[in-house]
Amino acid sequence: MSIWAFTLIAVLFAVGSYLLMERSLTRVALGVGVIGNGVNVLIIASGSDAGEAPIIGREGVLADPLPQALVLTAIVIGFALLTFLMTLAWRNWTITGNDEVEDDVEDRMITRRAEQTAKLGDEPHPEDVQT
Amino acid sequence: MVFFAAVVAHFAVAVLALIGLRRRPVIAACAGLVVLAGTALVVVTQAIGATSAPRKTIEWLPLLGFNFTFQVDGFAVVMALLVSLLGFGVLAYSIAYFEHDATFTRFVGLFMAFAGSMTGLVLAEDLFTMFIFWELTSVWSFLLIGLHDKSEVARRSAVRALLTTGAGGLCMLVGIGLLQNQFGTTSFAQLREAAPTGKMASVAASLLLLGAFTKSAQFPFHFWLPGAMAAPTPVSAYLHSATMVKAGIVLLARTAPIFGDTGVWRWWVVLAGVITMLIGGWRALRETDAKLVLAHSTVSQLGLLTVLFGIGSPYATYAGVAHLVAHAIFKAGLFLGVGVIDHELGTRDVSKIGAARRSVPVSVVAIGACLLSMAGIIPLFGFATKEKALVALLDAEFGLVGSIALWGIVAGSVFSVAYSVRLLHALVRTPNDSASNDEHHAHHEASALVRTTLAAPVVVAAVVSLGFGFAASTVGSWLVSPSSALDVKAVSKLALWPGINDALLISLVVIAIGAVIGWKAPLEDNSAQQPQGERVFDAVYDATIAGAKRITAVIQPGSLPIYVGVTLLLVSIAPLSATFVDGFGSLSGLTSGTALEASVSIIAIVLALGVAVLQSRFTGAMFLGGVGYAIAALFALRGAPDLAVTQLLVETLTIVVFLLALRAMTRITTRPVARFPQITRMFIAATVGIAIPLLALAARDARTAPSASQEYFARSVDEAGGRNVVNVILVDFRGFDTMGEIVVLAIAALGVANLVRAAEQHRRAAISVKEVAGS
Amino acid sequence: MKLVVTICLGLLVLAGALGVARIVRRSTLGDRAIAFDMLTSVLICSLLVSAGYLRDGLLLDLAIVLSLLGFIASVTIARFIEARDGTE
Amino acid sequence: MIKSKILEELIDRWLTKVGTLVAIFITFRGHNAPGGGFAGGLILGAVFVLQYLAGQQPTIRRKPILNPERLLGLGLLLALVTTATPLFVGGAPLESYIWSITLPQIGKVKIVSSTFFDFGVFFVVVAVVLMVLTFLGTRGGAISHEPTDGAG
Amino acid sequence: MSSLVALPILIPLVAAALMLVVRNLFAQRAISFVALLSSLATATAVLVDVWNTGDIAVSRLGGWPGSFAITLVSDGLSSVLVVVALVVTTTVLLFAVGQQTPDEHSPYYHPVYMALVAGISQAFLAGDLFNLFVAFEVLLMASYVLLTLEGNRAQIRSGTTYVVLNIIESVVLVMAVGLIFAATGTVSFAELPERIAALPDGVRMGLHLLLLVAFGIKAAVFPLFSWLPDSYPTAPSSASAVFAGLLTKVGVYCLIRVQTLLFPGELSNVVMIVGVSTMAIGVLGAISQHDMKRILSFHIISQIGYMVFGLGIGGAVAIAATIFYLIHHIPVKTSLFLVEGIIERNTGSSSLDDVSGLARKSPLLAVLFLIPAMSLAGFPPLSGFLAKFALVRGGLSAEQYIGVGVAIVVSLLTLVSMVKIWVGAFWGEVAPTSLINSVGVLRQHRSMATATAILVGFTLVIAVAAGPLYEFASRASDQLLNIERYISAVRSAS
Amino acid sequence: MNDVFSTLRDVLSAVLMLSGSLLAVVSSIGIHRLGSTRARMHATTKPATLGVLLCAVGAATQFVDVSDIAKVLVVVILQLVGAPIGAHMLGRAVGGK
Repeated sequence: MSIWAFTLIAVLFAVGSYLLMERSLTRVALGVGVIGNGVNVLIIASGSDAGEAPIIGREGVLADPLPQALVLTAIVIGFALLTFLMTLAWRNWTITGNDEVEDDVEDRMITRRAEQTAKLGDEPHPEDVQT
Repeated sequence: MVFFAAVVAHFAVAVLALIGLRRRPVIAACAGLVVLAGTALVVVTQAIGATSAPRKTIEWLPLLGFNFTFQVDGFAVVMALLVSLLGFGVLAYSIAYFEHDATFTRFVGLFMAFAGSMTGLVLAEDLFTMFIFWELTSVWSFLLIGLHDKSEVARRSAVRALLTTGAGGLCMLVGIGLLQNQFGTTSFAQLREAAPTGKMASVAASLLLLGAFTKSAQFPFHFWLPGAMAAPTPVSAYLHSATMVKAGIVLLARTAPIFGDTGVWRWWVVLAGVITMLIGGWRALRETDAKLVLAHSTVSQLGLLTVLFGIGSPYATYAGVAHLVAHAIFKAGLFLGVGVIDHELGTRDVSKIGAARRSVPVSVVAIGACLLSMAGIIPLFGFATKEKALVALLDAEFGLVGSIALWGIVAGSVFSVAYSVRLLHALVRTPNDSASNDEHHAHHEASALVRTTLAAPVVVAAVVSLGFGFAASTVGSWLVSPSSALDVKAVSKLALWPGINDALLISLVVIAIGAVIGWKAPLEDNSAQQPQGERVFDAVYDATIAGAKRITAVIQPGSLPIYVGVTLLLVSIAPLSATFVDGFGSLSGLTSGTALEASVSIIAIVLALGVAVLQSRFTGAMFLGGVGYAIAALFALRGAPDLAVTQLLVETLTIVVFLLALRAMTRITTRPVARFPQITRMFIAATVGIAIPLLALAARDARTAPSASQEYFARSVDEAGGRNVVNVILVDFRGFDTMGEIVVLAIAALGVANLVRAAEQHRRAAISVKEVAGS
Repeated sequence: MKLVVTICLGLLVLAGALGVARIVRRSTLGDRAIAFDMLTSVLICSLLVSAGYLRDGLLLDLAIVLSLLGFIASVTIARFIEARDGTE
Repeated sequence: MIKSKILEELIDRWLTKVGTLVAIFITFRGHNAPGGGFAGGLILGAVFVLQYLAGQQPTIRRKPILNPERLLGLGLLLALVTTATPLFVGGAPLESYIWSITLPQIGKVKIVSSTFFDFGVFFVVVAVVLMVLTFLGTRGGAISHEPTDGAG
Repeated sequence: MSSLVALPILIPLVAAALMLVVRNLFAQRAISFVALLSSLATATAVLVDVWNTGDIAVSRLGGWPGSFAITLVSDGLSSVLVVVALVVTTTVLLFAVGQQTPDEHSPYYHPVYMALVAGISQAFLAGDLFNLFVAFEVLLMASYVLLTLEGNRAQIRSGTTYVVLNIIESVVLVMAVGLIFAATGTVSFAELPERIAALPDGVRMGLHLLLLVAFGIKAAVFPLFSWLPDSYPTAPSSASAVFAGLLTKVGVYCLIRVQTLLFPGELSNVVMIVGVSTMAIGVLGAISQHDMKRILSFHIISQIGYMVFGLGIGGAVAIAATIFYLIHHIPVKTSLFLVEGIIERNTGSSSLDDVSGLARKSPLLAVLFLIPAMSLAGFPPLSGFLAKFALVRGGLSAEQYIGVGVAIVVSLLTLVSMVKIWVGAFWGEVAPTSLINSVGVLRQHRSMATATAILVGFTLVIAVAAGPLYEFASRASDQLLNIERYISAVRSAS
Repeated sequence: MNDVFSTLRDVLSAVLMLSGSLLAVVSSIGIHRLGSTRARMHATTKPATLGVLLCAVGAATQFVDVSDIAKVLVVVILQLVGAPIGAHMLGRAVGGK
């Protein structure tokens, strides 16, 4: 693996991770795209040495075709995922007017209750008492 | 086999009652009566005919040693008879009791299921078999306590009972597991032979005790039993005085010979039993609800039984068996009697039940007899058994534990005399306000048949108590076989008049003191508050829920970015740990690469950073496309033209998809929402970015075996008919991957179509709503 | 011939770098689109040059695909600009 | 969207035709040189994208493709049938057979059964692109201008 | 037999493709049932064969010898899981059809559902790491669509969480597969064990951890489970039933493969700790909730913890217990979700605040809930008890007392939450707000009830037939631990 | 004869390629130096397209295989057809800015 591939993988993964932690779904989708590219480069760079295209009859050392086949599958699957994710973002926009992920309502409720009970000094929320 | 069929018959009736005969519960009840009587008959005939105890094993899960083993030994016979005969009485009684109650169907079904489980439990010759029926009785008891589920008290009590016994059951389960693990068996007989000793055995024994204590409502788990009185009277009479609570006692009786000498056992049992006896007795003196008085008295009597079986000497075992029988009879009579009064007067308040004398004199007399038996007054059966208990403890030589047991029982007996006398007092006293009773009486005109049916079992219980008292020696001889089934040496006899001895003197003193206390004890004490045990239970319950909420609130904040962050952090831990194990040696494997590769990589890096930095969504998509193009170039440079072509096409289509989705989103309202802290994000991103290429490098260095592609090269042209190995892999060698891949692609397209359709439909719905509102 | 190709590729890399600079620099979407367009041209050129030098037909396939896609990308961007401006 | 007649002609006459030819070519020779069903399908897809972006209904030989779902199903079926057929003749799923046929003028042609699988892939890819264009593009574009409330 | 192995994947896929062409709803239903039942028949045939002969059935795709091409491998564990999965999916389909809600009328429901089934079968049968990844993608993509089938606000929100985290899972998985290939030069299960064993410690550990994380996300173990309770409750109930019953189990299945075949016995302490904390955290989550679906969702996590714990203990006994647990849990959990679905269909809510008094309204429904609920809580003589006890024994014999202790406490808390549902929804006054009409809950939705009853009956069958089933599980577990056998079966099969 | 021919061919293609590359550089300078988006568009798309064409012809001279030359031809056609479409739409989108 060359130092360039190494750096490229590092940057793609870092940028991808960074974007994945966004609230905006579009940005998350961008993150998926970037990190997906990172994975593809990763597999090619670590899975085979550079060489000639693996077509029998060509001269020189042929590159390993298996990682290429794997990555090809991965690329197409990545496209499918990205397409669906973007449609999700679009649908989210038609509902809320933005593409940001909201927090889960029920979880928030539990958090709030937990905070309340903490304040009241271990008195449980009336709803939580067994009936 | 016949008795197994009998057990099954119970369940069959239960199913019948719950499903087939929902509209005709009385018929189901009659079927139940037949089954109960039949069971009693079967058990007796099996026991009489056989020279050795009949035994039956049904294999279930032999690999884990889960088998049903039943054995009809003497003790099992007595217990099974108690279960089915008392069941018969209570079920007969309930037909009248539930005359106008819609829950009768459910009652009959659950009752029969319970009776079947209980029969199975007492016939079990194997800890495991016992456990199965044990837990089943917990479930039926839960459902029966909550029979009138509209009452909150009933629901709460049911939950408390279930959770307490359930917790005990789980402890027991672990105990069984330990024993089985250690000794490879759960059979009582085989365990006795194995004579378990050592730490593991005492842990197992303690765990089994926890099970027994919760089931038999021993301190500190005594609280659930009085609460269970929320159930209808037949349920209380049967489950919570006569049978289910005896399950723990049965377990003690069965296991005492195994663990009696494992150190902790006797201490545990005696202390718990004595404390329970005293607490139960004390509370029985203070309650104003007659049923609760009885409930607490049950707790107290169970304490006595626990001590007797726990001490484990032959005499004590014999006395325990005898008192078990006596208690079952008089307590069932008492509960049913209180039920009669309740049915008659509409109240169970001890200060008011005196009025029952006039309306149901026969029942009241019968109740009185049962009370005397409970107090241990000659000539009732209770006297004989309690005497035997005292004698047994006086004889036993167990040092300090023995003395504690003895004086504990003496103190407990004082209480039992006292609360019995208190109830007697309540019955003979004329209440102050008879007016309200008359009024109640007026609209509660039960038919003669119903009244007779209700009274009959009470009278029978009283008569039996009396009859057994007079025939103590005969009954005593019957009990030899049961107790010797537990302990071969436990051979003794009962007598109505034992002669003057220490025990009798103690009894006399006890009766005297108890009678005075009981007669003086106030009937209108209204200091009733929620018992300590229940409060502790509720506090523990609430604290658990509150704690769980607090933990859940931290762990499940509902925010996607946080979930992603946690996941990514974990993803980076893997490669980093690998690097720390192997060191950074593989870094030396980095090559400098060609200039072309370098320039393409740099372009890709710059564009990728641009995606992160730029805020505009579409520009981001464009940059992403740029990154993709550059990577396509990289693929081309590395000898992957197929990949490069596909990458180019896919990246372009990706941009198009972004366009299609984003062109609508040009007007975006961004709300101020809590975001993930920037610095944390950067940290996580950097960790991932460093960790993963390091692992890739190490993985690449580690390769020793050749790639599977050799085979592909070798077979591609001749056998698969293609020169482009990548394509041959895709459509032939690994065509199935491609198959899956196009399926993924197809479903994604369907998903897109589906979401758009959904949007269209919602919009149409919104428009039509608007139109309706407008017109 | 090798020298010529090296010079050509050097020139093309220079052009590419300038294009990337234009894209990365704070600029309007339209400018970026133009630069993008130009970058594809540069890529096609380099592919053609290397293909000619190596006499490798495979690279020509890439060039075909790229020349088909190059303007799809710019058309896409154009449509986006229209959509955005249309709603504002 | 394209107002210019000449450009429309250009797209119709040249791009669509050349693009389709390239796509078919790439698909066919995939077994021996870079290409195959994926690349071919994506190229044809790209042509449709171009038609769509130019404001036209995606067409082949002036016939619009109205039901991409059906095409999707047929493509999948083709691939699946190729996969499953060997099972009926006692082979393993996906097992490939090579037939040599002598055609007049062209000479000996090797036909590999897995080529049909590749055609299936080709159709699926084309259909997917068309579906995205129809749904997210045309139909999605029609309702996306003002956000509706999610109720309903 | 080996020719039948691939059919549970191919038949549903063909059905899905056909249904894209045939858009008529009734035709779709018919095709779905025919496809599922015929898949079930073939899967059962394979199972019976594997059971009788004790062999491993191998299907070589493309007919290539050796292990360089893709193989489908049906050993004891795989074959039984495929059958269970098909039973569950078939009954759930019956439920969905009987539901009479618009979501099933979507022209995409049936094809996508079929693809989901195919993906699940493929995941169980894959004999190749990359093919496993593809199978995952198929089932995940299908689950994305099913989860957002109605496309309403709640589904989009929760769908987003689900999709994003599962995409991350896919990324991690494909990365792990790529790196494993980089390190070993193969992705076939039959070649990997030997080559992985030859790797240096650090690389082995890194790759192992990556796989654990990837499958851990799918299996929803602590601390990677958060997506599950946020997403399952909003899905259409027929979808969430399958998800709850099956999808996480696919993750567990993969973890079993990783721990027994690829990295046998390595990092078992980590796995055990994860298992124990998963069961504890999951159940704590469950008892804090106030909505049936959410309670049940958290229970999935908690129960997964049990299985992972068993896997962490390792050894034939514990793994047999884990397999048995897996088999028992799939129908139990699914039937609970189906019951919940019926409740929601009738009352319009799954919150315990809105639903009550159901036992009075529909005793049969109460029974249908009570049996799996008690099974989940580990009450004898139901299957859950056997599974739990088998695990406890495994833990005790491995002297994992802390784990066993936690398992017991968790069991009690499971009971607490099941009782909470029972008390809240089935007891009490009939809630005035509920939409239940006087006709009765089940009479209206006969096929929903039938489907649920079939599954509940299936759980009972598991309990009754526990003896032979457990024997099978323990044989499957021996098979799992005998790696050489697997390798030679794949390499040499014709 | 052959040698002369091949030298001539090499020279021809070298010239074509070099000028094509130079045009690419020119256009890349153009996008930096010119004032308005519109001007930049005009100034860059034309030389870039021409550059591609020159390179294509230059490369084509090196091939003997018909199919390879056909591929180059396809590139040329696509450039000729595509460039105006792209330029047109972009021009409209950018408008008068």
